[in-house]
Amino acid sequence: MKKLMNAPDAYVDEMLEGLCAAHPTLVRTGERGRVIRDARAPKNGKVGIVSGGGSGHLPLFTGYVGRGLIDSCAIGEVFAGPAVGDCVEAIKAAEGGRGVLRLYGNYGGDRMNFDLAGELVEEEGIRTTTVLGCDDIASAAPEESAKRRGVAGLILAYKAAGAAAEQGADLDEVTRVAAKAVERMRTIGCALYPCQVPGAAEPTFTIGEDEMEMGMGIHGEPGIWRRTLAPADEVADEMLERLLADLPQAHQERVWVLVNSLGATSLDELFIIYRRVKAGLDRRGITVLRPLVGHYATSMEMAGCSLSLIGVDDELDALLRAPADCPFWRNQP
Amino acid sequence: MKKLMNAPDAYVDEMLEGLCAAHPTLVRTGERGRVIRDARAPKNGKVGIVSGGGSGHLPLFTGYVGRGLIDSCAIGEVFAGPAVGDCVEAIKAAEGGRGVLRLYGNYGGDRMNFDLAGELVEEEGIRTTTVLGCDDIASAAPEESAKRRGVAGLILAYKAAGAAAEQGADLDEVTRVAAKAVERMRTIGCALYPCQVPGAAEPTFTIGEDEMEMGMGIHGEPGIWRRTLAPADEVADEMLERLLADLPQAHQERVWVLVNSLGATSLDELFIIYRRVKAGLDRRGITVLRPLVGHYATSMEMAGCSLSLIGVDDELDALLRAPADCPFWRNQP
Amino acid sequence: MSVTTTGFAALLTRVAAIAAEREQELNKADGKLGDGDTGMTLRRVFAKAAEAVASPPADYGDFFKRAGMAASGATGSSLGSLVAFVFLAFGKSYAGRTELSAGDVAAMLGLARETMLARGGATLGDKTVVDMLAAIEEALRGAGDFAGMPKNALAAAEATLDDYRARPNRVGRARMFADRSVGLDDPGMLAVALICRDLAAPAT
Amino acid sequence: MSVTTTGFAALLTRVAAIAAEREQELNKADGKLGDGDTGMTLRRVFAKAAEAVASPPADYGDFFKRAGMAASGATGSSLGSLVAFVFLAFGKSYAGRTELSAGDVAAMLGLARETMLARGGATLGDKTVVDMLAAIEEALRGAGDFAGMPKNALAAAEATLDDYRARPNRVGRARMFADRSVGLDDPGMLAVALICRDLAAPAT
Ligand SMILES: Nc1ncnc2c1ncn2[C@@H]1O[C@H](COP(=O)(O)OP(=O)(O)O)[C@@H](O)[C@H]1O
Ligand SMILES: Nc1ncnc2c1ncn2[C@@H]1O[C@H](COP(=O)(O)OP(=O)(O)O)[C@@H](O)[C@H]1O
Ligand SMILES: [Mg+2]
Ligand SMILES: [Mg+2]
Ligand SMILES: [Mg+2]
Ligand SMILES: [Mg+2]
Repeated sequence: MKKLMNAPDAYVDEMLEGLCAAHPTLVRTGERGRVIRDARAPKNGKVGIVSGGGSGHLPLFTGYVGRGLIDSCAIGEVFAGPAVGDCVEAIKAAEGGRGVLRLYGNYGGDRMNFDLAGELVEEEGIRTTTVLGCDDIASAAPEESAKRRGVAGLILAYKAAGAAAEQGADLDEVTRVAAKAVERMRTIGCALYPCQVPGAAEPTFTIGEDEMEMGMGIHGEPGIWRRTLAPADEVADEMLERLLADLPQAHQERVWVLVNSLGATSLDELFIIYRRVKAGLDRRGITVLRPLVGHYATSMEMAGCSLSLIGVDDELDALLRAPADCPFWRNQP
Repeated sequence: MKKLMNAPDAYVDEMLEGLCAAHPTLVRTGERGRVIRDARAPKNGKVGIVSGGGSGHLPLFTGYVGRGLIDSCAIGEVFAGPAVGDCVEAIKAAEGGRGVLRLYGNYGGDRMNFDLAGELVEEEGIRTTTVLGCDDIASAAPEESAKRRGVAGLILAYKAAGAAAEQGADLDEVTRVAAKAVERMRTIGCALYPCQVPGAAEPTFTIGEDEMEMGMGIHGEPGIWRRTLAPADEVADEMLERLLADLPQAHQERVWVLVNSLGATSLDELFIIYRRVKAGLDRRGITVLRPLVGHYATSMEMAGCSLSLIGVDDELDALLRAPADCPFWRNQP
Repeated sequence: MSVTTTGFAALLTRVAAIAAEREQELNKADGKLGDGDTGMTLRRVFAKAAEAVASPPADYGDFFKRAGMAASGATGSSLGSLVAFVFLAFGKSYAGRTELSAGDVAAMLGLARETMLARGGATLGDKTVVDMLAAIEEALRGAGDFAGMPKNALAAAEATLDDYRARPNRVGRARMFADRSVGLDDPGMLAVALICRDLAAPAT
Repeated sequence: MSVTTTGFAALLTRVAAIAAEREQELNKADGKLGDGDTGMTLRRVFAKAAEAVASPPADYGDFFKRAGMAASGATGSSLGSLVAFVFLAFGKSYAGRTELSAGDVAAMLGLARETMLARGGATLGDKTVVDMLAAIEEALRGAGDFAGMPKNALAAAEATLDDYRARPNRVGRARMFADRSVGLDDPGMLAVALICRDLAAPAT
């Protein structure tokens, strides 16, 4: 797979250098330059929110560092978790004296490193809590929902928790809001073409010229089925049905919808999918409060899309609408 | 090439349906539903700005319909110009009593249809002017720069002219601003993988598994050279050199930079390119006032990127910074 | 000898069928120089135009206006738009007429030429569809009946193709690499020649 | 019989070389169950760790802390992180020591096991690298000198691989399709077995 890149080992650092050069509100820090913090962080008297994970998912994670969202990120190699030392520095960058929420996707490496980092900073008197994004319904059965991987829906948890922190909530309250957002969030992805990790000899997975995979994860984790490419409407219907079968009925009254490109898939296709999803929700009497359609959490040049639903109440809806400003998401005041 | 779509003939209409469902400020109108206007247009007493062209370039053109940008668009099939009737309706949708600027890319079909439409509305007493985007330096020699095709740089002309119109300028003034922006804008693209028009049996062009093409147009128009894929830094250097060789020295003091994905190319890669472009401009003592890095004008799932420079003075810089709000670009007030 | 709009509608249906059959060949010719859509464009334009006058109004003004509006809605490509503009120009010129005679044909071709030059901005000799229409106009000027037309038009068309093949394209996408266009037929010219060939074929 | 940090540094260099040689094989094993990066992870982790102690400090506390910090900066993958955590735990436990004897080995493996279980959240029997370390710990318990260790460790490792092959994976990515993991070696277990094999080889 062809990419516009230089040496594979320089990929992440050059990307971060360009990202921060293009977005002056992002500051690159940390011993290895793998920590990105908001230029205004830490904000005194505000609960901090730290996130992070492997590279290759832009705008996630770094693109959501900003006012009313997250304060800092620890970044690993492509598709590999961040190092402990970077997690420690990212937490410190977010600490404004009221503690830090660690809010990131549920992956083994990420968890081990953020957990150890949490213990290390605790010794220095920084209080931390953890909420894990685990919205990918294809990655574990409903009974094991805590084992699910975190995918695109994480950004809605950033938004809700970020707004609460910005409004002055304390660490427990910010943590409660993040957990509530995660609990009401469901995502499913489908893939058409793979991506390739810089330096790897082969794409992350292979998929036949006329095939697609339903439920595939953002690193190419196997999904629910692999079959001949179906029309967009069928794909949209199945994704929506699977999400609604998983989301408790009580959270199906009003939703925010996120139709996300995995990378190569065009806005054209996303809108064709959204059109059908909207019709399906309308038919079921579910109110779409606000749709987000675009590139929010990608896997480099992977083709496909993910659909996320979050069932909101007045509190969550207000937090999601609250002002925010980061390189890839801006709500107006 | 696999896509998430239904019947090819429904591609454009379903895309527009989803687009407008997701973005309530966009209203779909016109006899065939191929006109998109801002919900607040026409604005009484404001000069209107109309654009349009073929589908397949989202966010261009429809994504820039909004306050401080363009008022309406006429949309054709994928990579084919809009029909005369739709151009007429789009012009009327933009007319707020002070005339309408027709601002679109320099392509034969688009021009013929917008020209005829201009004559038809003139009969109804609507005054119109024309400015054509012609920023693609690979599409004609400098002596024939008026024959060049319009590509990604068009959005900066939208922004400047849109701000002028919003500030109450008259038609001649808005036209002057648009022409000034176009005159100071240069773009070059390079492609790694092709895209495929829905319903076509083959991709728009073919390109070897280890090749790239410098200067390729947004429909796969042949460029300057086709060679083995080069490292990102070499590609960035050549693109920048070619643009600077073409842009008059007088406009090389301060620039806005646009690094645009042609579709499949990831933000990672765009930032790697931007990093090098920024270094090249710094080295030459050229000030980057603001960079835009992302998906602004695509060719569906084509892989590659384009680089645009616009040499600004205080007037253009202020207009580009002025408040604006459309689905895919928002400057804060 | 003259034709009513019913006869002309039948001709349009015939041309639409030819365009559909020749689609791939024309796309291929355009693919060498441009974006490979000339065949698709013409198939859609003529199909829409023929469909729009399937129950033809008697007046040629209405007839061509309807065909033109339908053609114009079918495509915004260069050639498609030019064809639509020609129909619309016919609509203005032939309003009030219910019959067209052989003597009108050269004048119609002349109006098509003028319309295309005015709208497209090309000049004669640029190696476009207009040069082809001009050559056929020349060949049919003064003809008294329809009978020999397809054959004469075809002869002129083939001579014109041969004539222009060695010359470079000077408009549209092909202009950008005029050198590579030497030795190739312009897709718009080729389209007209193929239509003439297929219209002439059964008469042979 | 005991080793100073110089000897341990040489062992690490040796393991780093083995990890580099076995990279593709391990990536392939992980590719069947996970994301295909186990080989790359271990190559990077051991290379960084070995490099960090190329001029070894005499104190094992400093020695392992340095190796652990370097390993931890090299990767955030599960196995890589676990290895780094083990080094860091060694650094705490062996601070002040300048020599390690054969009698320490089983205790070190025990500490590795505990650290990995505490940090990774798996339990014994889940078919992970921890089950492999536990089996080798068992085999080496009570050993009085280093001489027989590679051979004994290898025997235990191969028996353990055989033992677990027919069982399903219960953690990490492989958990999601536990059925498909039956019949396959866990890449983390395989990595340890291959290291034992290559360490034992010259001794045979
Ligand atoms: N400006 C023009 N004037 C006259 N004929 C033109 C012009 N532009 C294109 N053509 C004719 O149209 C043909 C191309 O048609 P088509 O492929 O449908 O259009 P497009 O270039 O928009 O894809 C050319 O071969 C040429 O004969
Ligand atoms: N939570 C865990 N506890 C113990 N061992 C684990 C755990 N997660 C992964 N492993 C071990 O690590 C191996 C995978 O390593 P690697 O491929 O480097 O990590 P990743 O899964 O992050 O890509 C597995 O085969 C398993 O032996
Ligand atoms: Mg064409
Ligand atoms: Mg075309
Ligand atoms: Mg792995
Ligand atoms: Mg991994």
